Amino acid sequence: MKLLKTIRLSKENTLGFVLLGMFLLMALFVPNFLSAGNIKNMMFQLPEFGILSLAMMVVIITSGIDLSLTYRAALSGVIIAMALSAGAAIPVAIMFGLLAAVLCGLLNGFFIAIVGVSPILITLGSMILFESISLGLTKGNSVSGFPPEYRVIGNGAVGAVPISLLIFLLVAVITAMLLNRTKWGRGVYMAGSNPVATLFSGINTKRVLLLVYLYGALLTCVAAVIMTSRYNSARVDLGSSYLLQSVAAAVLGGTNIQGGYGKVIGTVYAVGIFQLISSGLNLLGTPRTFVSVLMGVILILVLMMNYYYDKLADKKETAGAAA
Amino acid sequence: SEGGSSDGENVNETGELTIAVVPKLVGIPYFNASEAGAIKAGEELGVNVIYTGPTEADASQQVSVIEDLISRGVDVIAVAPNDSDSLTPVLERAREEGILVMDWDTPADPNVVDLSVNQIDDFEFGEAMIDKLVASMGTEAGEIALLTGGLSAANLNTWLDAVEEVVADKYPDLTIIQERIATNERQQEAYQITLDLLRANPELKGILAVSTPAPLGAAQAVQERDLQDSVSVVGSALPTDSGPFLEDGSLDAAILWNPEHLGYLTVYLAKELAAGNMPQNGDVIAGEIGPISVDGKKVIMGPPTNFVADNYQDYDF
Amino acid sequence: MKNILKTKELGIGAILLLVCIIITLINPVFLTADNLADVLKANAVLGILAVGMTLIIITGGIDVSVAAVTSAVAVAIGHLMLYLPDHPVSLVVVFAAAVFAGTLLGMINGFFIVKFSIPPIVVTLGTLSIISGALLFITNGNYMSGANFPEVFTAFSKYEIFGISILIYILLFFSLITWGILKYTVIGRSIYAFGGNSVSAVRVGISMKKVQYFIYGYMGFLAGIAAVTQTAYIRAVDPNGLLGFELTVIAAVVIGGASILGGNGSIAGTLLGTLLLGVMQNGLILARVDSYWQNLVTGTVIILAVSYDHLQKKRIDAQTAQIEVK
Amino acid sequence: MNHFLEMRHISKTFPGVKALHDVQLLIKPGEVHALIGENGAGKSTLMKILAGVLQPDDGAEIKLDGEAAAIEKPLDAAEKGISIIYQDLSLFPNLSVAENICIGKTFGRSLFSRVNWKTVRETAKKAMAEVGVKLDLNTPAERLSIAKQQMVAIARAIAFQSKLIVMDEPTSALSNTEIEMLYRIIENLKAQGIAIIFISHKLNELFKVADSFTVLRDGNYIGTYESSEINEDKLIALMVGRELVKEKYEKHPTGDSLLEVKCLSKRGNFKNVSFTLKSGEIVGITGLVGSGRTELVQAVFGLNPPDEGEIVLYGKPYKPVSAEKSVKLGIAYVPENRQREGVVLKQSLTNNMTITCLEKLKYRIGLIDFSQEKRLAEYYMESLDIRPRIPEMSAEQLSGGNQQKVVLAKWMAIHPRILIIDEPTNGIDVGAKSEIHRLLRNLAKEGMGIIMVSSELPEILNVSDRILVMRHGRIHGEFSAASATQEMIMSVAFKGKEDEKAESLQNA
Ligand SMILES: Nc1ncnc2c1ncn2[C@@H]1O[C@H](COP(=O)(O)OP(=O)(O)OP(=O)(O)O)[C@@H](O)[C@H]1O
Ligand SMILES: Nc1ncnc2c1ncn2[C@@H]1O[C@H](COP(=O)(O)OP(=O)(O)OP(=O)(O)O)[C@@H](O)[C@H]1O
Ligand SMILES: [Mg+2]
Ligand SMILES: [Mg+2]
Repeated sequence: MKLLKTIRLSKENTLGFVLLGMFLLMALFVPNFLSAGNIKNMMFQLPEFGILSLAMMVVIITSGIDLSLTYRAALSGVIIAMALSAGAAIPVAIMFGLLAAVLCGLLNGFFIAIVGVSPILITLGSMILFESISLGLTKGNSVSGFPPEYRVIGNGAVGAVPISLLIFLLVAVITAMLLNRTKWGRGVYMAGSNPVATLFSGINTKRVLLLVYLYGALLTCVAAVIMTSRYNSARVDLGSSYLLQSVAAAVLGGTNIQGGYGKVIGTVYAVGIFQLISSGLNLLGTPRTFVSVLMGVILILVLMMNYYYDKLADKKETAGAAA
Repeated sequence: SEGGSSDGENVNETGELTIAVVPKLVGIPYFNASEAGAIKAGEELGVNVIYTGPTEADASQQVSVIEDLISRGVDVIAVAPNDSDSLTPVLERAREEGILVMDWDTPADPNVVDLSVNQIDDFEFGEAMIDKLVASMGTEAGEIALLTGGLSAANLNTWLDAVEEVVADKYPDLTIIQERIATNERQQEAYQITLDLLRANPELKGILAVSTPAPLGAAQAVQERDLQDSVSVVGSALPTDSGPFLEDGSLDAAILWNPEHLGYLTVYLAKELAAGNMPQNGDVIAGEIGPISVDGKKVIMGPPTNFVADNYQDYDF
Repeated sequence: MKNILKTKELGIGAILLLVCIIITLINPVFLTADNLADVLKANAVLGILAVGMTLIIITGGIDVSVAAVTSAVAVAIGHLMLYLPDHPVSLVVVFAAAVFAGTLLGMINGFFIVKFSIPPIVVTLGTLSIISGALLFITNGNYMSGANFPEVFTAFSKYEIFGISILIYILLFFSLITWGILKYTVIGRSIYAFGGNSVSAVRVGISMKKVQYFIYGYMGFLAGIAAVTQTAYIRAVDPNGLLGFELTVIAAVVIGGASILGGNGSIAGTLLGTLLLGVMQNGLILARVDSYWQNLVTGTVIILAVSYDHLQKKRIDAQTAQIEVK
Repeated sequence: MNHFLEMRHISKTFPGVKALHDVQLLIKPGEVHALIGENGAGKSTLMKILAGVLQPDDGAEIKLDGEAAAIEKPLDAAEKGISIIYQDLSLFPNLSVAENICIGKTFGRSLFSRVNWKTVRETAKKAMAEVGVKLDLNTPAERLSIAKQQMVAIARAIAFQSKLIVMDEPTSALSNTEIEMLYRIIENLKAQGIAIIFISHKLNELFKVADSFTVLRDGNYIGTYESSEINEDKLIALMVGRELVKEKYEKHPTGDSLLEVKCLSKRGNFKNVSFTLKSGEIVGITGLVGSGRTELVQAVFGLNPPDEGEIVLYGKPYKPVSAEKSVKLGIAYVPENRQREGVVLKQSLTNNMTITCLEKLKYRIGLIDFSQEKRLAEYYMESLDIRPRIPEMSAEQLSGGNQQKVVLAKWMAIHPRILIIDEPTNGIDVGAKSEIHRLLRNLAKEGMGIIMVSSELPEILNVSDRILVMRHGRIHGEFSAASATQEMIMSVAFKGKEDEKAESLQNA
């Protein structure tokens, strides 16, 4: 039984193999896939989406969902951009952006953690609210005019590795550490599975949840910095197309939509898979609309695979126990 | 259609000139029409045209699309920016890789393009629309409403800025109610909102709607309320879609250029640019496009066309 | 006890009333019959979809593909109508085709949810991605103007009974039917049972599979009806017209008091939720709120409404949990 | 041999566990048959097979009225007149009492058939009348006390016109009067020729109702006995496979006062409650279900802040505002609803056991040290004998007794000075029960102060030093364990009047 357990692949490992397989397939069949340009593109494109997906994952682990994610990132980006174009120093501008993100996080956190309203409802409202604030502040125009040093964050590289990718990796490692190896992280998983029993164990579940939304706010601010720097501007719909994609990445990565389970590495793999599909198909000249179709297919296929895999493993174990 | 893109071959191997035309988004009638023009130009001029763009009018997706095009090693990239600033870094990169960069439909940062193809002069366009509206209303006083596709669409905002400026200077007795009203690029929302507007503002005399679905929705509301005679609607719409509304006067005029021509012109100029030829003022482009005006790097296709009840049938886009 | 049960809808009803009063004070036009009919008509599609979504949310599921399915069906019947003669039977054909196509797509969702026990949100995220991508790929986003639809369809879309649009009757009809299903059929009660305690539901012999096929199929069916309604409302087909609409549909249901965790929800509540959203949109224009800040109001109202509703329920729960102290 | 039900050669294998191994169960019509065994012996699994919820391994043989019967899905069982009242009651919290009674069979076969609300209400009314409790049929089940929910579950079985009703631990949430009431109902059913399978861990009660016993141990069939030919001690020996030594409780000296509660009140919960707890003392709180005991101890633990009154903790005034604060001050609370409030079912045993003491497991830079954590988990699994001893296993795979030990382990890990434990042995088998009792006594001996809420009088009398009896939110009596008897406690709990009994049931 123990042996079987070690042989049995975790969801995350399966996904890792899918990622690897797709990479090999694309390397073989997609022209220019291994070109320096394409590799570079993928490394530059992945971080912002990756960070947003991790932020979404943390919320999903608590059995919530954050529909305000991308609009919060946009608002934070708009604030940073406005501060920068008003001549603020880069760290000061980022602090303003962080402050905005944290205030948004507090708003969500207050109603979700303290008042106790369900996350989907509150973030649905705050999504509309944040969008409106960005819109009102910018009158719909994009805000730009950054010092050149600021653009280094999203466009610069250390050797061949983009700074933004390093930031993403750092965020991933820190998130994994926080989730796995701190009291808060344990609280996130426990409260995600059973908030009552967790509260009864002396964990301040309200604080845990509030911190989840604040941490999400922090991550969106990081993503906002990378995006505004990379795109050299900020506007109300900055990154808005990442909203449902980030949910998809988190669940493809094995995060349980009912809460209580989810691993950073799984989400990272999932983000990688989405990046491969997007870049590979673009290189092939496939119409963009088809990329969306394929992402849907992959999402369902991988979960079907998990289903058959679980069944198979159960059968093996049952057979093992009967013997 | 296949989004106009070429097959999966490595574009460099064909030896042909490859021109990438990137719209703000794929899958809306306006950009479908320009696609048709671009593809047609590609066939006629013997160049390889890739027409691809994001599925949503999202600046970050558009950047990814261009980055991938750089990887594919195209020769020219012509882009209609969703947000000009956000494209600056990636367009700079394209130029570093030796790719010629153009904008079309909506200007990008002038410092990073080799050529800018404009359908029209923005101020002139705004002025043409408000003049037409005032003419249809038959009065220079009263309430008007401005509908827009989206509050954050840069080119729509430029036009409406022009409209507001002209109103302030030329028609001081016009009152614009409620600033700009967003319709989310959807006919249904324009329709619904116009119904509400008509309800809330019985004195409303005119509606100026920019973005292609907005005038249709506004006209539909006017049609439903049978207000063709008391409320004028003018906007930027495609003639074929506008037909039914132009017929009964619920839409007084649609003002637009020919997007197919714009697509054609973009590819044409891209080919010339790649051959090292900058266009000259007054050049007449093959086909029906007519003379263009050129000011430095900036090319203007020509004046807009007014589509009205009498002439809309002459157009097929 | 009965009062307590009713309060579920009362909370949202009170908010709706408050919003209506405020709007009327700012602009009395709001309260005219014509305007109210406009609001209803404009939100018929939202209402129909929200009614279907209510069943799914009662079971604890969710369907984020509704808008895509509706658009797909709308495109399908749009094309179909180009070939249909101008005869009343065409109308029947359109409805039949729409509900067939919708139900089929809904059943596909049901299939993956039932057969592979993939959580509904994941399946429908996938089908959303697939259907909307494919739709854009096929149609290239091109509008279809209603000018080419059979005359009978145009007549239908303009048809009024007692001065009220047929579209409103369609909404009311299917709300009533769905209410009836929920209240008076075994499947309706099974939907509640499933949402309340799915393990027990299996134990008392309710087939989870059938229930899930039914709700997702029925959602598809209503998406078909919604597609016809939408096409009749704008007298055109816009493949992109409902992009992102699923969130509004879900909002209407949950604002209407359905618990996203399942077990609770009602057609009356959902209709009130739909109305609140519709009235807000109408009211913001009537009240001439600055466009840039309109959503600030909408967002704030949603947050306050759901919080108020939540606190209200919590208070009632706390009261009923009290024990008698002597 | 005219058995109503014959189950033979029943085996059931789960991934990693062989839950049943060639088990048999024979039931005569109209008898009350007790099915007993330790936690995890396989009782519930056997019943789930009977109900068609689980399928047995190959080779199983099930006969009803002497004919082979295929029970492939729950509806099959219902059609054949078999009803199961599960441990968790299987009610629908959002549905009304009437519907809860009628859902399933009474509603009709086809999913699209019409629900006749009149029939539903009449059937429900009739069934409730047979149970003998009056309830508003429109109340949603979630608003009922556990006792009433139990009655609804029984009414459902009656409404199904069952020939065999299985009751899986029906008495675990009931107080003594309610249990008496249940026995009366059972007698009634028996008189109508309905057979009953009764699962319980309370052996002494079983002798009052059961005609015969089937004993399971570790998934194996041990034997079937008539109640006349066996006694409690023998049964225990058969169940656990060894003789249990009954320990006599020895009183030991108590120390300083740990906790003083003075005139504590909370609207709608409890009023003017005062008591003290000394180190080394076990204070038992008993009373009827719904008398406010849980609310009281939750108030002390900080989960249910009181309106008025004072608490003195370790000699200092104390305001119980949150569980977090109480835990920091060394108070532990084992809640009554284990699965909902005690363990986190989907998480690993390790996570469950170390959640209270993660600060202690920090490694250099403030991160949790996994190896230390593992050692801690293994230590407590060992010392409390939690089985199976796999720390990575998720808590839902454990039996109730082991789950309770996991909850205890999580509190042992913080070395609390005060332990509050609510219904400590609810649904726990005799073996585990005596282990838990021994553990509680040992903890007290080491100086811990323990507040134990329990509805089980033998437990209260055996384990506590002092006994408080609550009624309607007030403490109405205090006894020393040495001098108290069941009768004395009952009379305080009920005020000794028959009409009050009925009233309290109506309002519980
Ligand atoms: N779904 C399952 N998957 C794996 N193992 C299971 C499952 N259900 C039960 N088991 C295991 O089967 C064995 C028998 O469990 P069962 O619930 O029948 O015991 P029980 O006699 O009812 O115990 P209790 O008195 O605690 O209710 C246990 O070891 C349990 O862990
Ligand atoms: N079926 C139920 N589901 C959820 N909560 C319940 C249920 N029944 C009762 N409660 C809650 O439990 C609390 C009191 O119920 P209970 O009857 O257990 O009182 P108690 O005095 O704590 O009883 P005991 O002393 O036996 O624990 C109340 O808060 C009540 O709302
Ligand atoms: Mg059991
Ligand atoms: Mg209790």
